[in-house]
Amino acid sequence: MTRTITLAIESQAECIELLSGALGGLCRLLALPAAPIEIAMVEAVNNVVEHAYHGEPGHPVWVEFEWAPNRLSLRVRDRGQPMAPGRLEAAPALADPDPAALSPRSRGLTLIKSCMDTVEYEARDGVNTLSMSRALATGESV
Amino acid sequence: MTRTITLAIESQAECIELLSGALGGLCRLLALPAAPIEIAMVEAVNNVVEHAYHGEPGHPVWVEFEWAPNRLSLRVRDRGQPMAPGRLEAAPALADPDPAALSPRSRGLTLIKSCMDTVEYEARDGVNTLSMSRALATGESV
Amino acid sequence: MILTHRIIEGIDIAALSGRLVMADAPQVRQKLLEIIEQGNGKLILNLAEVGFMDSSGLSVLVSAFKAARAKSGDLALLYLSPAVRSLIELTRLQQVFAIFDDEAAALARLR
Amino acid sequence: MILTHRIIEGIDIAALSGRLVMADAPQVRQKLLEIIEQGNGKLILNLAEVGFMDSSGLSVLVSAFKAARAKSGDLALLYLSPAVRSLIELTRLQQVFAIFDDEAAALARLR
Ligand SMILES: Nc1ncnc2c1ncn2[C@@H]1O[C@H](COP(=O)(O)OP(=O)(O)O)[C@@H](O)[C@H]1O
Ligand SMILES: Nc1ncnc2c1ncn2[C@@H]1O[C@H](COP(=O)(O)OP(=O)(O)O)[C@@H](O)[C@H]1O
Repeated sequence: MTRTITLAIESQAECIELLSGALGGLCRLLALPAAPIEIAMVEAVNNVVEHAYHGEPGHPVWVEFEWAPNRLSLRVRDRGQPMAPGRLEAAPALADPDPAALSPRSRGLTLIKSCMDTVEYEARDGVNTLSMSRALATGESV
Repeated sequence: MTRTITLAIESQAECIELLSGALGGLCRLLALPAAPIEIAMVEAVNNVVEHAYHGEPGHPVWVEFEWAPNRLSLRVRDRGQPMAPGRLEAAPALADPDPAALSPRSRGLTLIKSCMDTVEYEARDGVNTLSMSRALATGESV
Repeated sequence: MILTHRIIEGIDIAALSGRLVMADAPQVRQKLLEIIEQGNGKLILNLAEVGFMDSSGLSVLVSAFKAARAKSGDLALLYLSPAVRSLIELTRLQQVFAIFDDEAAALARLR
Repeated sequence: MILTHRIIEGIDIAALSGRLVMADAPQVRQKLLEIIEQGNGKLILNLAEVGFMDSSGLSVLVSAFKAARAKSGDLALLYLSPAVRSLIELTRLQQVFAIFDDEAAALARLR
């Protein structure tokens, strides 16, 4: 059986913590690996607040959490400016850092891709959706 | 500063647990007294599923969680059949049970009223809202 | 919700584990009533592993209590988890239910 | 996010506690850059009490690292919490940052 809960906040950095709290409780309840799931969600929501809404508060951010015994799916939705086509695909895989050319930025999409098994993006009818999923070993626990 | 997160499920008994999981994580994050808050929310949502929607799945249930340093407010919303006027007020206070006339039912509203400081109900424009709040001792913890 | 059941000297001992809430209450109620029906109406219910209980869960306990009494038996609650204890105390049902922290004492009561 | 700061033998020791995330990153970055600016560019950052960190938090560490190096100093990370350790290892930044589980060793490195 699949079960779904949707979490919604306004686009404010201070509210992202509430999403983390709720997600942490869900991971605990369902014995999911909380660390990579929280990273993926927080990075996706950070991007919505920062890029889709340009740091403007008061806009909606939704996180749909869908649990099936063998798969967790997260869908992060916004009504802001869509991500440029190809941007997600262009995000590099994790690689050894170059100490001489360390950038303080641009790890969000890369982290999301490394924490989840599938990552897709769709902009449609004014709603943008980043869909991520991760296979769960049956009985996988924290 | 006030911060708000909204949790939404469909009207299915099996999904209420997800609300509990998310609420538990929020209580942990904010060091709130989880037990009475969870009881109040679960009883309110049970009532929506059972009475407002008559056990029919597929209808929306929202829980708005609003945290201020000195007060937690929960608003449980539905689009189902409203509660009869005066029903909330008529719910008895907690009292010693009579072993000879024990009813297996009708403790929901009474529990909500005993776990929260204020409880109000409003049916307006097709949306019903049970609003509850509880004062928080600053620094009150589990 | 997991229910395990054994019988000692004609007394039923059932243990619940998980969340005893609206989604699970009908099934658990039915199982407990079956146990009471098929046995002597003497039931010990171990609640140590019940992490959360709502008023539907309470109503299951009340149903089992009434069914046991109707058969001239009784219900004894054993090892309340903190969540269960606080709900039972909130509703003052400790005035009605016999509650034990020791299986031997619960057995002695029902023998 | 709480930041505490002390100085031992000209080496700055700052400890963070809480969640190092986007909401807090600008403030923490500024504080750390001030400490580096006003000191010798030798900074030990204690992360034992950082319960969660995202890429904004990582970028604060990178900024502090670069500022310290620019002053011919260095950054040493001390006591990574599990969440911080797993993020740093995921991004392989343990190849860049000096990481210690012992304050004396971190001090020796920066002295
Ligand atoms: N949700 C989004 N909406 C719009 N643009 C986005 C979104 N997510 C990412 N982007 C774009 O992709 C770029 C790379 O994102 P990311 O890897 O997270 O690094 P950073 O956020 O540090 O720039 C961003 O700079 C932004 O231009
Ligand atoms: N959210 C609701 N919507 C419609 N009716 C409600 C709602 N909550 C409670 N009621 C009505 O109030 C009555 C008492 O509720 P409650 O005290 O929770 O006990 P119970 O649910 O066991 O009947 C219910 O039987 C129902 O008729």
